[in-house]
This record gives sequence, structure tokens and C-alpha cells, in this order.
Amino acid sequence: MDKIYSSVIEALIFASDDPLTANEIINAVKEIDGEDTEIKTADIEQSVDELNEKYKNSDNSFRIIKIANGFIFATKGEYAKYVGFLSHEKTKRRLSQAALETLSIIAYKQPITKPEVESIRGVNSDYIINTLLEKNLITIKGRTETIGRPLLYGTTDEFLKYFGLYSIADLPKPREIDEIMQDEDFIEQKRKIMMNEIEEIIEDEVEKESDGEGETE
Amino acid sequence: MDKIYSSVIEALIFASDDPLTANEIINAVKEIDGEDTEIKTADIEQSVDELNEKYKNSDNSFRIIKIANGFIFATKGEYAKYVGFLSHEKTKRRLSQAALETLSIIAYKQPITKPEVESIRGVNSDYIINTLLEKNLITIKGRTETIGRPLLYGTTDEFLKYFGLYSIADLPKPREIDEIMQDEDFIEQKRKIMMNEIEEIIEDEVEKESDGEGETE
Amino acid sequence: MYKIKLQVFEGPLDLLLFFIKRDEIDIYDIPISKITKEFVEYLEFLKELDLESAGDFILMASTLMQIKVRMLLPKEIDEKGEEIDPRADLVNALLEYKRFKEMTDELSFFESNQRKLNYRGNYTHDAREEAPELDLLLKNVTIYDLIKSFKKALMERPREAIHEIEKINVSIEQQIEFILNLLEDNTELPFIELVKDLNEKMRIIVTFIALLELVKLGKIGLRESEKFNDFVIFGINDG
Repeated sequence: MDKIYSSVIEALIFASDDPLTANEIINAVKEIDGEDTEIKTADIEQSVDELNEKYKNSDNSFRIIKIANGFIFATKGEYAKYVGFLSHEKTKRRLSQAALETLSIIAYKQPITKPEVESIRGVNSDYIINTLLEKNLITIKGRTETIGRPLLYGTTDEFLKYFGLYSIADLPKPREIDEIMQDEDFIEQKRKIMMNEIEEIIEDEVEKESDGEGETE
Repeated sequence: MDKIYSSVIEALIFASDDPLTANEIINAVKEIDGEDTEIKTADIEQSVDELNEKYKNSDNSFRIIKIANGFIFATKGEYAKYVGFLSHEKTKRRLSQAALETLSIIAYKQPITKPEVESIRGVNSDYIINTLLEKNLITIKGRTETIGRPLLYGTTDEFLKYFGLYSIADLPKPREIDEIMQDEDFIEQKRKIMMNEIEEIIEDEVEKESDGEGETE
Repeated sequence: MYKIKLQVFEGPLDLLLFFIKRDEIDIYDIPISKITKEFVEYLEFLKELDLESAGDFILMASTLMQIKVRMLLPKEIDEKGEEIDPRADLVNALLEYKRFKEMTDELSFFESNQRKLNYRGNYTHDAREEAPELDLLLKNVTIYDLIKSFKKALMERPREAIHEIEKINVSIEQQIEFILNLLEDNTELPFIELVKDLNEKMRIIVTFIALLELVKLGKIGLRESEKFNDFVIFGINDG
């Protein structure tokens, strides 16, 4: 692949508001420069790595991330507070526990029916499933062949994007049941969650402050 | 001004939905890092110039431009062909709401004539029906015996394949649609009815239970 | 009653896991009587609050009581000759639920990380060449989008429902006459003008079909109008 395509790849990813797949990049290049242009998926991957190396060396505040089967530019986490202050839309509400719980079941067991989700959760899940459908985090994937032929649900690309995953295979595996029995506490996990909560509080504080600001001005 | 703010300025311009003015940047920085942070309009201008110089030296395919008193990122003109092709592709791939609506009516009411589709939609649907025909999502299934003998339309195997359906009977039934799309009040209503039923069962259980209790414990 | 924050519990399984953890209970040897008692106490509290998920808690209470009754009866034996623990299904349900509850924390962690990232906000000035013709394809459209559209179409449909349309007595032949009559008085006729007094959608549609029939027969011609979304009808004399 020609060196020049590195810039084209950069421009294409930069100009796309959705994660761009390697195939979409290849198609665009071949469409403009001819079918016989030498450009393969591995070239794209390599270019992205090189570009990211370059951004790192130049202290750029953004880089290309691999998400939802594609590539997209995103700012580094350390600028979140500045950006969050400017854009309130970006500090929108997190998902509820119930929503996360339901999503994790659907993500791992997909395609799965509502009765199956409900039997694992032990609670009626109509409303949560409606909400997740509306948020485009899950969708209908067909029907089972069993009695009553209930609808099957699965996760969407939006789900991958929301959680920053490249593919569904990137989800950590749920622990095996005997593992759960062994250590009840799951210390590492708790620590992580606690850290999230602290950040959350800080975020809220920042938001509150900036809200107050607006009122006085 | 600290060197570090160059990256913050970059991140802010990158993530802003609207052209960002120097004042907005200054406000954000002072809000997060304190009112007494040394940062002036001239610093912003200078940082942007330096950033652009950096992008030029690194052969980046984007740079910051100044429009309507604000800064925004934009990809360079030499990639216009590629970027143009890609956004065109994206528009093409999103089935418009009108097309989706027409497709859904045909899927549920097939075989159906164009006048019938139009009477449900309330608008002329020639163009959309032609597009759906071209995309092989619908096809002509025959003619009615009524006056004018209008053509009858129905969905294709391609349609089933796209939506992952085995047969057209697998489409969610109107009852299921209502269930999925029902509002919160309705769900709440249904739950209350269910709760009353279960409560009766449980009262019976408790009665039986307390009868047996005394004998063993 | 314990001071338990209500919203902490996502459902009855969650509550049971809380009891198990709090009292350091061996999940394979749950003291059913004790747990049931606590569970029912909590239920009373919950019913007062008229919580949405109360039904599911009541259902679990009933299951617990059934298990309790079965524990009092002589032990059942499975086909391998082993004793069946009446609590086995409950234990499995608890463990399965716990697996996913843990994943909830993982997802929450991913969510937090992702929220720190920001995507590009403004694409308006990217240099892009306009591409030619535009057509439509499917991408990321699912059955859910399809049924949502269907529901919307049916809810927003015009007042003339299909059963009403059937009652409208209009034929293509009638409308052919109607058009030809109008064209005797006017040499040219905008389509909008032609249909402006036709109230029912079906009558307009039939009139339109009649127009096409007349064009096919070579009795009238159509040409574009200067006005947007309109066209002009003109008569063609035979011979």
C-alpha cells in the first residue's frame, strides 16, 4: 500500500460521525482510485496504529479508537472535564442498574426471549426491554421455534459503541458458577466500581457548579 | 499561558458541536482550573496557529479553521473526493423513514395495492415504491380484480433475509407490537392486576403454612 | 425491620442474595424458614410502598413457602436414587442471577470509561465533493424499526380508513367523464385545480387513475407546471 493512503485513511475516519469499518475505507479508496488499488484490511490496521503512534508523539489530545467493528476519533479521557463543561449533552444520565443487568443478560445470552430474561432476573422486564429498544441498545432478532414462538432479542452496534467495545467477543466472560462460590467478594471489581462512583461524584459536582454559573450570569 | 492548554484547546475545538469562540475556551479552562488561570484571547489564537503548524508538519489531513468568530476542525480539500464518496454511501444506506414506513405497511398488509398504501400513508408513494422495487425488497405479486386492476405488492425473500426472518409469519404480531410499544402506565396497570392475583394465592399459602407450622417447629 | 434502602434491590433474587451475604449463609444450605420469614416481613414493607415490582416479590414468597412445605415432607428421590433438595432450583437461580449481576458491574465500568471519551462534534466544514445520484439501502435497520414505523403509520393515518373508502361510490369511468367535462370548459387545467373539490382521498386516487387512463388513450396530455408539486392537464382533439 502506498504511503499516501495513510492520510486518506486519516481523513476518512476523521470525517465520519460513525465508527468506520476497514471495508468501508477500502471501498471508498477503490471507488475513487480504481478497483486494482492495492489496499487490504491489514494495511488499514497498520496505518491506524502508525497514526496513533504519531498522535501520541505529537501530544495530540485525540486518537483513533477501535469500536463497534470500526474506527473513530475520540478525545483522551483526561480532557473529559473540560469538554463536559462545554457540552451538557455529553454528561447525560447513565443507565440504571436494572438496565445494565438486563443488558448484560441479553448481551451474553443473545438471541434470547423476554421470558428467559425475566426468569434470570426474577422480575418482570417489559418496561426495561421497551426502554432498551427505544435507546437502540437492543433489537428484535427474530423468533424462536419453541411453543408460542416468542420474539428473540439481541444487542446492536449502538450497544458496542455505548460501552466502547469493538465486538461482542470483547465482553469479559461471566464467571463460572463454581468460581463465584470460591470468592464471594470479587475485590478487584469492587475497587473499580468504587473508583467509578468517586468519579461520578466529581462529575456531578462539576456539573452542579457549571449549572450554578449559568444562573448567575 | 501554560503549554498544556494547547492540548485542552485542541480537545475542546475537536469535541464542540458548534464553532467555539476564544471566550468559550477561556471560560471552560477557568471554570475547571480556577478563575486565576492565566489564559487570554491572544493565547488561544497563538495556540491554534501552533496546532495548525504542527498538523502541517505532521502531514495531518485536517486542520483548524476560523469561521463566524469560532474555531472548528475540518478535513482538507485534497480528500474531498474520498470523504464525499463516503458520506454519499452513508446517506444511501440509511433507509429513509418514509421508505421504512412504506415497507412496513406492505409487509403487514400484503398483498396490497399502491392506492391502499397511499391511503394509509396519506401521501403519494410512487417514488418510494419504485425504490423498494429496485432494491428488491418488495415485488409485484399480481393484480386485483377491482376496477383499474391495480398491481398488488408484497415483500421478497431479500426482505426476509435482511430482517433475519424465516417467513413473513415471523413478523411481530400487532398484539406483540402493542406489548413492546405500550407505555409505562399500561405496564403498571397490568402488573397491578397480576399482583392482586398472586396476593390471593399467597394468602391461601400463608394460611396453609401456619396450619402446618405448629406441628413441626 | 431493617433499614434497607429499597432501590438497592432489583428484584427478589437480589434481596435473597443480600440476606445470604449479610448473614454469611452457605448458599447450598439456605435456612429456608428463617429466610422466608425475613422475606415476608420485607414484603409487608414493600406492599405499603406499592412498588412496581411487588408482584415479583410476592411470587418469590410463594416459591419460598412451597420449598418450606416440601422440606417438611419426606425426602423425594430422583431416578438415580439420590435425594432431591427442594432448594436446588432456587440455588441455581440465585447463582445464575449472581453471574449476571457481576457483569452489571463490569458493564458499568465500561460505561464510565466510555463516557470520558468525546467524539468529534462538528462535521459541517469537512471538504467533500458532492456525489451524484442518491438512492436508498438498508443499514442498521431492524425489525423493531420496521414495526415502529408501521405503528406510526397506522396511528397517523388520515381519517379516511379503508372501510370508509369502500363506501365511496366512484369509478374510473365516472371520473373520466368528469375530467373530459371539465376540459370542455377549460383548455388547460392544473391537477390541483382538478382535485380541489374532491374530499375523499379515494376519489382523488380514482381521479388520478382516470387521468392516467386518458393519457394512455391519447385523449389528454400532461405537462409540468411552473408550480412545485403540480402539473397541467390539456385536452387532445381526436383526429
